[in-house]
Order: sequence, then structure tokens, then C-alpha cells
Amino acid sequence: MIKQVLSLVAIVLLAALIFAPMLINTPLHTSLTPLANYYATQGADDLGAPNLVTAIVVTYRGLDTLGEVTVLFIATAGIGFLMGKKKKLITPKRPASELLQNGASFLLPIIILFGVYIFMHGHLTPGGGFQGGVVIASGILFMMLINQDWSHNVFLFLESFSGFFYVTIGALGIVLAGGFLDNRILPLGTFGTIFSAGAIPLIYSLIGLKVGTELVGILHAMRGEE
Amino acid sequence: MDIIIRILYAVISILVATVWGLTLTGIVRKIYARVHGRFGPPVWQPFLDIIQTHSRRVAISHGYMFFLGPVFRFAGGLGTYLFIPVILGSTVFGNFSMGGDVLLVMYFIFFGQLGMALGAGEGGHPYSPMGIARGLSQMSAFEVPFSLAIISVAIQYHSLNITTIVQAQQGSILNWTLFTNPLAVIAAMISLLGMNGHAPFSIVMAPQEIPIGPPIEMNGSFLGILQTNRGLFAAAKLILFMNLFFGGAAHPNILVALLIMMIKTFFIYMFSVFVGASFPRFRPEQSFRFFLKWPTAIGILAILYIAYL
Amino acid sequence: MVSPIYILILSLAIGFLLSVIDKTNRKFSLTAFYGVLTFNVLVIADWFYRFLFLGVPTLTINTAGFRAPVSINLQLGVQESFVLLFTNLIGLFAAIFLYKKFKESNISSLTLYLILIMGVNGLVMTRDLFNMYVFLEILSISTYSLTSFGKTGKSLSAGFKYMLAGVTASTFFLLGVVFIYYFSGNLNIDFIQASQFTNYGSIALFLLSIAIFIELKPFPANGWALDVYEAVDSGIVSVIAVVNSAAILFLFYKIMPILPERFLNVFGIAGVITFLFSNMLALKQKKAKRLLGYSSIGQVGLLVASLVFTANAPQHLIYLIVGGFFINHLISKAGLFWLSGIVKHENISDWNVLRGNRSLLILFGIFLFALAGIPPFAGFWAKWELVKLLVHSKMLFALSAILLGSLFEIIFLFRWFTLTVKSDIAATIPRWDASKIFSTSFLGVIAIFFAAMIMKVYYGFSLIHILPVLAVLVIDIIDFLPSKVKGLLSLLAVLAYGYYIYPFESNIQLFFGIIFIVGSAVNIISTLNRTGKSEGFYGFLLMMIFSFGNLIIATNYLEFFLTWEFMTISSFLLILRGKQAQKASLMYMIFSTAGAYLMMVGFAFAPQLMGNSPLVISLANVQLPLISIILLSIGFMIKSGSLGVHIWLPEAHAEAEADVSSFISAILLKAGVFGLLLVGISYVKFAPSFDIFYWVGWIGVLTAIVGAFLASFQEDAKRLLAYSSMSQVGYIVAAIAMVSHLGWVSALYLAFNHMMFKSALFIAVAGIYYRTHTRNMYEMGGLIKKMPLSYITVLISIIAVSGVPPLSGFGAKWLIYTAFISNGWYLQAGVLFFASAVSFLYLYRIIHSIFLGQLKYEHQDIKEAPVWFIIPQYIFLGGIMAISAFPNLIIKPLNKIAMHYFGSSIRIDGYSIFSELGHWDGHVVMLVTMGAFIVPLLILLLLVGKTQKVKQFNIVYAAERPESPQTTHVAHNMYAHYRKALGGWGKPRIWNFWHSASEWTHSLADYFRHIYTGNGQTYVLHIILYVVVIYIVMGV
Amino acid sequence: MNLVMTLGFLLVIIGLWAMLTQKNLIKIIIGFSIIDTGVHLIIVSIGYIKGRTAPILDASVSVADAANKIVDPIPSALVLTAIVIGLAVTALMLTFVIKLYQKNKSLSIDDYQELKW
Amino acid sequence: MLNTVFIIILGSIMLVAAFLAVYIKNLVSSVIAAGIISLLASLIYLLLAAPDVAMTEAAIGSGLTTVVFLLALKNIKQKEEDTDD
Repeated sequence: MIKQVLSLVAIVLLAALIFAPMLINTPLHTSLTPLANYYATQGADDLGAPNLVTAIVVTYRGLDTLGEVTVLFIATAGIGFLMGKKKKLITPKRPASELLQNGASFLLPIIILFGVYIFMHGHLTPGGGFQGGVVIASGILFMMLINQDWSHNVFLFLESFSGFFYVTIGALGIVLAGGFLDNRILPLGTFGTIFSAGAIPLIYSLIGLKVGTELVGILHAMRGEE
Repeated sequence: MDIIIRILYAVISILVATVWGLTLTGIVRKIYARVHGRFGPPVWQPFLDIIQTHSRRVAISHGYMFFLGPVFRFAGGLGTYLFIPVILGSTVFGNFSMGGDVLLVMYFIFFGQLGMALGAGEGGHPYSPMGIARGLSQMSAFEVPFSLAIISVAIQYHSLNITTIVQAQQGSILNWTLFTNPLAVIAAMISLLGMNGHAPFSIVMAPQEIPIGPPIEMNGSFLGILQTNRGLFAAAKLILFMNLFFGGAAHPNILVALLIMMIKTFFIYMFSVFVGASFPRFRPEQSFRFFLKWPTAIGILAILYIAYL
Repeated sequence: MVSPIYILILSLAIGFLLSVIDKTNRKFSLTAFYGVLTFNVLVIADWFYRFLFLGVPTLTINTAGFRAPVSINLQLGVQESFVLLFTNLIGLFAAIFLYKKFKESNISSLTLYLILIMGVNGLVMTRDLFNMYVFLEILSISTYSLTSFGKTGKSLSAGFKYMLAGVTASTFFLLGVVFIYYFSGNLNIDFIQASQFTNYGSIALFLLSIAIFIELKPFPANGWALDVYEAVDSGIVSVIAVVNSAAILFLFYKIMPILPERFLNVFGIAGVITFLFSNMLALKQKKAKRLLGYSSIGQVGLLVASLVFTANAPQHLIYLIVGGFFINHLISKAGLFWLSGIVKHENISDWNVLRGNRSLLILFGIFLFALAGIPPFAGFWAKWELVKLLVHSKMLFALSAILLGSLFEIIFLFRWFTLTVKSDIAATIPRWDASKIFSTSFLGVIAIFFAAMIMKVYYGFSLIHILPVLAVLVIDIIDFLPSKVKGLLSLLAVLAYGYYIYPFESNIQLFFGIIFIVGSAVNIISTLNRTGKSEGFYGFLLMMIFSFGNLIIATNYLEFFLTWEFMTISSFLLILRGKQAQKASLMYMIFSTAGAYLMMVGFAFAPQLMGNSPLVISLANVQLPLISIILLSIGFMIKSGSLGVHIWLPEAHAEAEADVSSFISAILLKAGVFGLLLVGISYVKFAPSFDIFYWVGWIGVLTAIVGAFLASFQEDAKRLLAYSSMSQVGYIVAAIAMVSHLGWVSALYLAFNHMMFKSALFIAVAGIYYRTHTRNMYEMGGLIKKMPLSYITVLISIIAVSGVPPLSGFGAKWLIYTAFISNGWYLQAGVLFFASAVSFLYLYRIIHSIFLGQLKYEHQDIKEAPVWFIIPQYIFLGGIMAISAFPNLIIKPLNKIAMHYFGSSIRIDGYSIFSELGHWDGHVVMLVTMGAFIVPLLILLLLVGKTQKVKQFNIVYAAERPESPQTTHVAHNMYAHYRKALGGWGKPRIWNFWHSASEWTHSLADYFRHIYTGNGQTYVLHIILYVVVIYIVMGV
Repeated sequence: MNLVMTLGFLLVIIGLWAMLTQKNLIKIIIGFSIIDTGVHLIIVSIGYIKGRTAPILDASVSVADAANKIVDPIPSALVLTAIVIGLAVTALMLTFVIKLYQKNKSLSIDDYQELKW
Repeated sequence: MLNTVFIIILGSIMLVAAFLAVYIKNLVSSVIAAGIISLLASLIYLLLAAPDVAMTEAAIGSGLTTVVFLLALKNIKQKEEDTDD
């Protein structure tokens, strides 16, 4: 009982003393911060990517995204490590329902196509590597649900090599362009077309593949049994 | 050359002191007897005892330390006496007082006590170490008021030399320490009771309680040496008290000075005898506690009185 | 010249590919794994060398081809490369430590470990706030997953609790970062100024800094961390304790510039409180790893505090303090956790299996001593500078908390050490495997390298100061030789050392030089009686003796304190060799360290010394402030066993080995006396307003009387002699405190005298113990017939101690009483008289119960003490007799020494000495006594003639013949009546006081540690409450 | 008064309340994911500027006057990473819960208190 | 003005969903409630002119997080059945 009271006191104090003053004293900005202003004005001709958020995510703050991909990677590795070896299931799984099987075989290609579309056009339209990867992962989830057997090794290779290529492109940035993860190793191309903004589309699709395969890895690991 | 003369003088003064010490003990024994209503042995009885013990043919010995016990004891007595100037100004009875001051004499008293303790210890008789343990504890207890008295006297006369103290007390009877610093004298006299080992504090050498102890173990000439020492040592202590507190013996004519010394020492001794005759014996812890209570308080008062008034 | 960005790139590339490589063969993935870790270390080491020695400016690496605020930039400077070098090094060696486990375990554990190290590198190098959040997440997630490495049972729940807390902290961090962006407009620390955060803006800074501070496990909110330290595999836990905390600590260091001043002070105080409380709680720990957890949390707290307090100190000081504590924490924590991995036993009492492998035991010692801040390791220097800094910036609360905390640390560390070395082995001895020992010993090498580096570069100490440690190393190398050879070698070494430092500048140095060097040389002879190898004994003995010598020639406070600590640690190790010396040595160490800390603060308060003449001279014209006099005097009095802090003395003497205890009592106590003399020297010219030495005098006098009484009631011979040393040193302390000419002459005279007769007495008792194998006096008796030579030594020594005239003892008594009375200390003189009278009691007791009285049956056939004990005894006896016969031999030089400071108050002509009060002629006294002794001897020899030798029981005793010596030997509880007379005064009040003090601290520790209920949710609640409380305290 | 931020803080508080009081491990993790969503709401709300459109330079937003037409893009970039990290952490916590459940068959946090003091 | 109205509606639904998620006994329904919160959050992101974030939140927040929760619950129920029989 004492714990309840203490938690109430803690949360009320936290809210009143820290959150409330923060809330009151942070009205909406009326203009961009100088940094955001720079991105808005120079962002387009620096990197040639219409979607500024993608430009920031992939190049300007490329290290963040690299770090974030690593986070997902070690989450997968950690879950795999924690869950330990899979137990072979003795009783066979009961087959998926009729509706699910037909729906999956029909929907799967569309979902995969949609996912690829998202991370191909990351630098033009909203969305990008993460979102595309997740869509692909949900597609693969469909396959898992109807427990079609699919080779896990392919995904393992895909995951490792996409990560490896992502890092090599980044390294190329140092050699060819201004710094690590710089996208100007490829020509910026005409603004707004699909093959523009240097290496951003390439990097983002690699990230998409990486995130997709990692999420598949997580789901597979958490399912627990083969 | 003057060393031989000096030794000669020392021998003379030792003989005088020993004779006077033994007669004093004889007189005291007489008084005790009288007080107890009996005749008691003749006054020269101690001399007879010494002759009798020395004439014994064979003495038993427990080893060389037992042999050295009485030697230490008597050396202690001799040493204490030799460092106290008996008569002011006379060379014969000045002894070796140039060797050291009151501190030396006080520590020489321990010399005898320690030597006897080792000898008795070697004796192998269980009662002797018990007696020694009591003796040492009682000695450490009565030492406190005595040392406090000595300190207050030292403050008063700004010196520890016995000769200078005696010189300062010359002139009229009024400037004896007895009158100028009465508290110190009271403390000292109480501790004298402890030193002499008379009645209230006689647990250490109480023959009745420990029937055998050193007297029996040490027979023959060992005992003789001890008895001579008892005479000499008592005389030395009395002379010390006389010098410190009762104006010492100072007179141009040696014989008259010796007479003054004898009278004064007699009365100092009588004080402890009178007290001894009329008091029962304390238990060991009672006597230690007694010395650490009132006499020490008087001693401290004596110091405070002299130092800050 | 590889750019550090490649560390991140390579680790990531290999990390991604590792599972693929592993598909082919585990050997390749392992080589790749270790290859990357070594690559990291090499790159950083190269850069560190470049920054430190070639003065290359700090390197800034821009990513994505744009300048800082637009894109993320990394920075590598001297500080970053220093931290990274050691974190990568420990990462590599922890991996080597875990080689066996990595070979068998799932490949993802290797990937996790690699990415963890990459996360650490990234976190330290990045300058962008959000990037720090990402790297922090990488670091935390890989650590969460690695907690269950090695499949230890309880690690899962520990991992989960760790996650709960870590997640809360990261949320606060994220909120902080975002709101800082809102107020300052950008995310890069170099472009954020504290000014941009007006009154409410600082809440954003608060969120950021409190998140990091929680990650650093502050005191009440760190229950989760302790469970992790206890449950997780020791290799991984060493990485968490060292590498993670180092990275997060550096993160805290990076954001310090933008935090407002009051934040830093509160964090500093919180760090100090963490250090104090976690060390206190560690007192109650029985499990090794949980204890190490508490200790490492404390160390991190100390590091945070030192970071904050040295904010505006000069640069090289910051490097030394923070760098020193960092290295210290790193080495000791990693080392001890790896050792717990090697030992595999949970609670500390089973660590005595380490005795199976000598080199591991030495490593264990090195790590514990480094952690406890014992010289020459880095922690010692850092603590010294930190204390000085805190004293100058008047931060007394923090100072006392830190010192109290380190005292607790000493208590539980040395309890652990003594338990390991002394308790008997119950647990099974594990298999020692190579890779684990290799990495642990590597740490030992770093510790020693850093110790040498700091001493050489920072303080420019020459060979002489490092000699004590060198001696231990040299003796350790030649330890296979038999102990007699080593004994002779060390004797020669001591004499050579004495000759080397001989030309002293002041004769006080000469006097103490004789006591320390010549005294020890003679005492070493008694150690030659040892048989077999006695490993390690002579090493520590030489260390102690050389540190005595160095003490005299020390020129500044640090040198003096360094040598003091060497002396304490070597004497502790010597005492520890005794059979049941576990408790005694622990008590000794605690008291000495408490004294050392007081001295450290005292020296910090003292004004700076000019020039490099030895302390004895330079202190003469230095005005020590009152506070430093008090502290220094207490410190030195603890070492010399004064009343109130004396309870370690009898234990240390009685339990130490026979020949060691004579070193301790005769010579070690004099070090305290020498220290007090130093304080006295400054006291002479600049006596402070409040006369503190008057009270030191009283303490000395009371020590004398209490020591004498306690000595009289002891049954154990060595304990009796210990209390007698305590009482004698009480005399010396009182005499020094008088600060008068005669006082110092008597003090030095007594010091010299005490050294001689106390060594003789102790060596005699050692000889008797060697023969009778017992220390209880009532079990001995009548040995005079069997051991006459020892009897003569003891006889002459007790005469010298008691002060009975002919011997030198009386000189000391005469000088001291004349000094006291002429100085006006009358009552003190009275008490001293009483003390010296009581000393007869215990002197008679020791000689009677050992030599006189009844000889026991089992001692019928024992022989005299071995010759190696007899020689030193009779050398000392020669010394005593020489001084007794010709007192001027020593009185003249002492008079000259004392005249240097005060006008002379005694006149010496021929052999007699005249003071204003009385006079004393040693020569005449000796002659008269000889005469008075020979006369009765001759009389008796003539008269007695043939005496009848009487056998032992041929005595009449209550009318029957006694037959058993036990009943008739008066020795047991000899002064029972005196004890009854003392009544209430006899109770061991001081012992009870200290006992209840330690009891009280332990129960307090027990009370506080119950706040860690073990429930993950409560820990999160603790964190939220902690955030709120710190927020209110900071008054943001 | 930034409405969305208030909503975000409220969600954080509810999530925190769930984490602190719910005994069931899954409920605690749900509390955590609510906090996560709340925090992401706050982050995005910081970047919002009234009456402006998404930071994509296409037909409607020309490169020239982009500076005063678009919303601050940086918080959205940060949130992208934060959401994915939130997912990773939640997944890991759930794995821990699964393994804990495997070990001693209970979902209540009070049953995992063997490591204490 | 329209935006604020939408935000208030969505916000209140989300708060109710949050309370439900915390206080419903059945684990699956509380997971669903958490999913709803994320879904509505992605709508709010649209209103805040952050399309990228909306897509990510929709896909990851409501989609995958709920799946991961359900998988975890399945695992736990799975373990119960194994041990029961």
C-alpha cells in the first residue's frame, strides 16, 4: 500500500514540478530555428533531395540512422541470444484457415511491391527505408502465419550483406566525397527524379532491406518454435 | 687519597646509623610490649639476634638469585643511607650526598624492595611472592602521597637537594617544613606509616597470617644481613624525613648534632608506633584504597597550596 | 595515422558479417572478433601517443561532408583518447578473459560484445546530443542482452531490473535532448551555451544531466545496479563496471560545461554521498561480487565528485586526480571481478583458495591495495591531491565524507584481505586456466607501470623513495634462498642503507637514525634464527626499515606521507604473518589508516614548505595553524598508541610473530614519536593561541598510568610488554609535549633507552617462546635454572625500565621529573610518580612468573634460548650498561640537540649534571652502588661458606610437601587484590567504546541496505523519487 | 498552450503510473510503450509551426520560399529513429519476460526478488 | 481551427484507450488498446504535418508492436499448455 502512495506522490510531484513548467514555457515556435532554416534553404541544392526529412535522416544525421540500424541489429541478435536454441515441435501445427491461405497468396506480392515502392521513392515522397522495411516485414509475417516454409538463411545473408554494403557506401563517402555517409558519391541528378539526390535512394533502400530482414528476424526469434 | 678517607668516614657513619637503628627497633619492641602489658625483650635484643643468626653453621640456598636477594636488600639500605646527608655541614656525616638529590634516594628505596622481591621469588615458597606482590602494590599506593609531598617541598624550596632543603629550614623552629608546609608533612607522615609497615598497613610482613614466608626460608647469615638492614634502612628513612620536614640535625658540635638527630628520629618513629599500636590491620585492597583516597587528596592540596598561593 | 572513424566502420562491418563468417568456421569469426578489438586499441594508442607527446591538436571528424551544427561531428582529444585507450584495452582483455566461453557460446554474443565496444567508442567521441542518445541506447541494449551471458541463474531477473531502470533513464535523456533543442536551436554541444537557457530552460538541462547521473548509479536509486553486479558473469560485469561507467562518466564530463554551477555542486555532493553510503553498505556484504558492486558504485561516485570539485583546478591536477582515480577504479575493479571469475566462489570467506596460486594472491593484493589507495598505486596520489584541493577550497563536508568513506573502504577491503590470507581453506580449489590468468596479470603490470610513471613524471621521485618497494621485489626474486642467507643479505643491505643516508643535516636526524637503523640492524640478528624459507618475510621487513630511514630524510609533506604509508602497509603485512593475527592486523590497519587520513588533512592545512632541506629543519620556521597541529598530533599519537586509540597496540604485539613484535614496539612506536617531535619543532617558535600541547601532555601522562595498570593485569607475556611499551611511550609523548629544553632531552633519552631495553625484553620473551611454545606466564616458571642468560637480560632490563638507580633508567626518571617540576607541570609529575611505582608491579610479575617460582615438569629438559636470540640481547645490554656507567655519553649530545631550540637549563661538569632543582652524578652513584653491593656480598660469601643446595619442593608449606608445580606457582591473576581495589576503574571502557562504535556503524549499514528490496518496480520508483528530490534540492 | 504536448505529457504520466503500480510484467511493458508514444508525440509537437505544411519541396512548396512554408524537419528525423529504438527495446523486454516466465512460471514482478540487500 | 477540434477528439479517445490499456484485466485486449493509441497517434502526426513520422508510427507503432506483444503472449500461453499436459 505504501508503494502505491509513494508512486502517486512521485508522479504528482514529477508532473507538477517538471512537466508542467516545461509545458507552459514551450509555446509553439513561430519561425524555424536557424539550423532548420539552413536545412530548408540549402537542403535542396546541397543534397538534391526533395524530402528534407529523408535528407536529414540519411545524410546530415547519417550517423544517427547508422546507429539506429545497429540498435535494431543488436536487438535481433540479443533476442536470438536470449531465446536460445529452438525446440523442435513434436505435434505438427494445424494448417492455417482457408481464407488466410488464399488471401495471403493474393496479397503478398502487392505488399512486397508496395514496400519496395516506399523505400525506392524515399527521397521524393514521405516515407522511406524504415517504413518500406516494416511493410515488407509484415508481408513476410503473412507467410509465417500460413507457415509456408521459407529459407531462413537467405534472410540472414540479406541482412548481413545489406548492412555491410551500407557501411561500405558510408566509407566510400570518406574516400570520394566530403565525409563518412556523404551522399554526393553519385551525381545529384535532376531534382525530383527517381535517380537523383546522389546515393540517398541507394542508402535508403539498403536500410529498408536491412530493417525489413531484422524485423523478420525478431518475429522469427520470438515465435519460439520452428 | 681523600677517597680512602671518604670511605673511612662512610664506614663510621654507617656504623653509627646501624647501631642507632637497631637500638631504636629494640626500644620500639619494648614499647609495644609495654603497651600490651608485658615486659618484652631487652632493648639490645636486635644485636643478639644478629649475632645468633650469623653464628648458624649451615644455611639453605635455592640458587644464586636467592643468595643475591639479601645482598640487594642490604645494598639498597646502604645506598639509601649513603646518599642522605645526616648532619648539615659535617664532612663525616655528609655521606655521598653530592651523588644525587631526593629523587635518587626515593628510587634507592625501590632498589632494596626489588632485590628482596627477586631473592624471595627464587625461594620457591609460594607465600613469598604473595607477600612481595602485596608489598609492591602497597608500596605503589603509599608512594603517591609521598611523592606529592616531595613535589610540594621541591616547589616550596625551589630545589630537590636535601642539603639546600635542610639549610632553608635552619633558624627558628617555626621555619621547619612542618610549619611552613603542614599539608605536605601530614601526607608524608601517613605514607611513612605505609613505609614502616606498622600496624594498619602491616599486611605485607604479617607473620601471623603467612606463617612461613621469607623469615624461615632465609635463615642463617642471610637473615642476619636482613636484620642489620632493617635497622639501617629504618634509620635512613627516619633521617630523610627529619631532613625534609623537621629541620634536620645542624649544630657546630658533632655530638650535639648526633643527639638532636637521635631525638628527632625517635619521635618520628614514635609517631608510626603510636598509630600502629592502636589500629587493627587493613586488608590489602583496603590499604591500597586508603592511600589513594585521603592522603593523595591532602598531597594534591599541598601542591596547590604551595604552587598557587 | 588511421582516422578514428574507421574504428566505428570496421566494428560495424565485421559486426554485421560475423554471423555469416561464423557459418563457415568459429575459428575465423573468433580471429575477426579479436582482430577488430586489437585494431581499436592500436588506433587509439597511436592517437594517444600523438596527442600526448607530439602535441597534435584535438582532432574533429565531420560526417556527411558538412561542418558541425549541420551534421554530426566526432572529436578525439587527449582526454577522449586517454579514456578510450583504457576502455578498449579492458574490452580486449575482458574478451581474452572470456575466450573459453566465447568459443562455445552463440555467435550473437560475440556480435553483441563487439557492438558494445563500438557503442562505447562512439559515445565518447560524438559531440552531438541525439547521437549520444543513440550510442547510449546501443551500449545499453547490448549490455542488457549480455547480462544473461554464461547462463547464470539469477542474471535474467537482474537483467530485467537493469532494463527497467535503463529505459526510464533513456526516456528522461530523450526528453532532455529534445527540450534542449527547443531552447537552444541545435543539438551539437559545442554550439550550445548555458546562457541560452533562461530560468525555465534549465529544466531541459536538468532532465539531460539527471538521466546521465542515474546511469551512473547514484546512492539511493542504484538497487538495480547491485543485482547486476552480483548475478552477471564476472567477465561481462567487469566490462559493465569499468567500460560502461567510464563511457557514461565521460559523457557527464562532456556536458558539464553547459550545466549551470549549482547543478554541478549538487551532483558533486550527491557523488560524495554515494561514495560514503555505498562504502558503508559494503561493510555488511558477504558475497564477493555484490561487495565489489558496492565498491565500484562508490568509486564512480567519487569520480563524479572529483570531476566536479576539480572543475576550476589547473589542468595537470585534473589529469592527476581524475586520471588517477579512473585508472585506480579501472585496474582494481576489472582485476577483482576477473579474480572472482577465476575463484568461482561466491562469498568472500571462500577466497582463501587463492592461496593455492602464489602469483594470483600477489595480484589480489595489488588490486586491493590499489583500490584502498595504498602507495605507490595511482589512487594514493589522486587522493592526496584531492584532499589538498578540497582543503584549499574549504569544502570540509565533502572532505570529511570522502575520508570517512575511504575508511569504510579500508575496513571491508582489509577484512577481505586478512580473511583470504589467514582463514583456513574450506572450499574446493578451482582449476586455474591460462587465458584468465593472462589478462588479470596484464592488469597487474598496468598498475605497477602507472605507479612508476606517476612517481617519475609527476613528482620526480628518485630511487631512494622507491627503495622500500624495490626491496620487496628484490627479496621476492631471491625468495628461493634459505632464510639465514636472506637474513644476512638484508642485514648488510640495512647497514649499507644506513651508510648511504648517513651524512644527516641535523643531529636529531642522526639520533633517530641510530634508533631506526642501528636498532633494526641489531634486531635483524634475532630473525636469523628462522629456519626454512620464510617467504616474503625479509621483503616486508626491509620495506619497513627503509621506510623508517626515508622518514628521517623526507624533505616535503608528500614524501613524508608516502614513506609513512609504506611503513604502515609493511608493518601490517608483517603483523599479518602471526598465527591468529587476522583480527589484530585488521585493527592495526584501520587505526593507522584513520591516523594517516588525519595526517593527510593536517598536512593539507599546513603552509607550503620552501626549499628541499629535510622536514626537521624546514619545519622550524613554519607556522603550523592550530587545526593542522591538532590533526597531526592525533595522527602521530594514534601511531604511538596513546590513551583512547591504544587498543590496536597489545593485539598487534601479542599476535605478531615473536621476532617481529620487537621491531614493532621498539622501533615502530618511535616513528609516532618522531612525528610528534616534528610538530613540536614548529610549535617551539610559533606556539598557537590555544596551548594544545598542554592537553597532549595530559594524554601522555594518562597513557603512562593506564598502560602501567593494564600491563600489571595481563596473563600473556607479550601483551604485558606491549602495554609496558604503551606506558613508556606515554612518558615520551608527555615529555615532548612539554616543549622545554629538559623535556626534550628526557624524551630523547627515554626514547633511546626504551628502544634498547624493550628490544632486549621482547627478544628474550621470543627466545622463551621459542623454547616453551607458550606465551602465558602462568604456564612457565622456574626457568632461571634452565635459561640463565635470558634471565640476566630480563633482570637488567627490568631494572633499567623501573628506573632503579645504578642503571640508565634512573637517568631518564631524574631528567623527566626535574623537567616536569621545573616546567610547572606538578600534578602531571605526581601521576608519573604513581605510574613508575605501578610499573614495578608488572616488572616483578614478568620476571617472577617466568623465571622464579616453580619449574614445570615439561620444562625440565629445555635448553637456553638459541644463540641468535642471545647475541642481540647482549648487544643491547652492553648499550644499557655503557649509558648507565657513563651517562654523559648520551646526555651531552642530547643537550646539544635540545640547545638548538631552547636555552640550556642544565650544566654539565665532569660526570655530574646540575639542573636548577637538583643534581645527579651518574658516576658516583654507580661507584657507591657497586661498593654497597660488594660489601654485603663479601660478608655473605665469608660467613655462609657452604650452603646446602635445596631441591625444588624441599620446602615446608602448610605442614606438608607440595608436589605439583602448577598449584604452588604464584602467577595467575597475581594482583587480584589490586584489581579489586581499583573497582570500577578497571573496566575496559575504551575497548568497549570502540567495539560499540563499530557495532553501531554495522547496524546502521544493515538498516540502510534494506532499502534495496529486490523488486524492479521499487527501483524505478526510487529513480523517479530521486529525480524529484534532486530537482527540489537544486531549486531549478 | 501546445495541445499535443499536453497530450504527450499526459500519456507519459499514465504510462509511468502503469509502470509503477501494475504488478503484471506485460502491463509494465505496455506502460513503457505508452510512455514511448507520449514522448514521440511531444518531440513531434515541438517541431510543429502553426499553419505550415510538411517539409517536402514539391509543386506546392517551391525551393525559394520553403523557409516560411514548412514545419521544422529535425524533430521528425529524430522521432523516426526514436520509434524504431522504442520497438527494439520493447521487443527485448518482452523476450526477457518470456524467459522469466519460462524460469519460474509467474508474471508478477514481486516474484523476482531473490537478489536483494 | 479544424485541426484543434480533430486533435481534441483524437486526444480524448487516446486517453480513454490508455486508461483502458492499463486497467483491463485481459492482456490481449489491453495490447489492442495500446495498438489503438499508436494508430490514433499516427493520425495526429498527419495533422502536425509530419507524414514520414505518421507512416512509421502506423507501421511500427500500431502494427509491429502489437504483433510482438501478441507473439509474446502466445509464447507464454504456449509454455502453459506444454507444461500442463
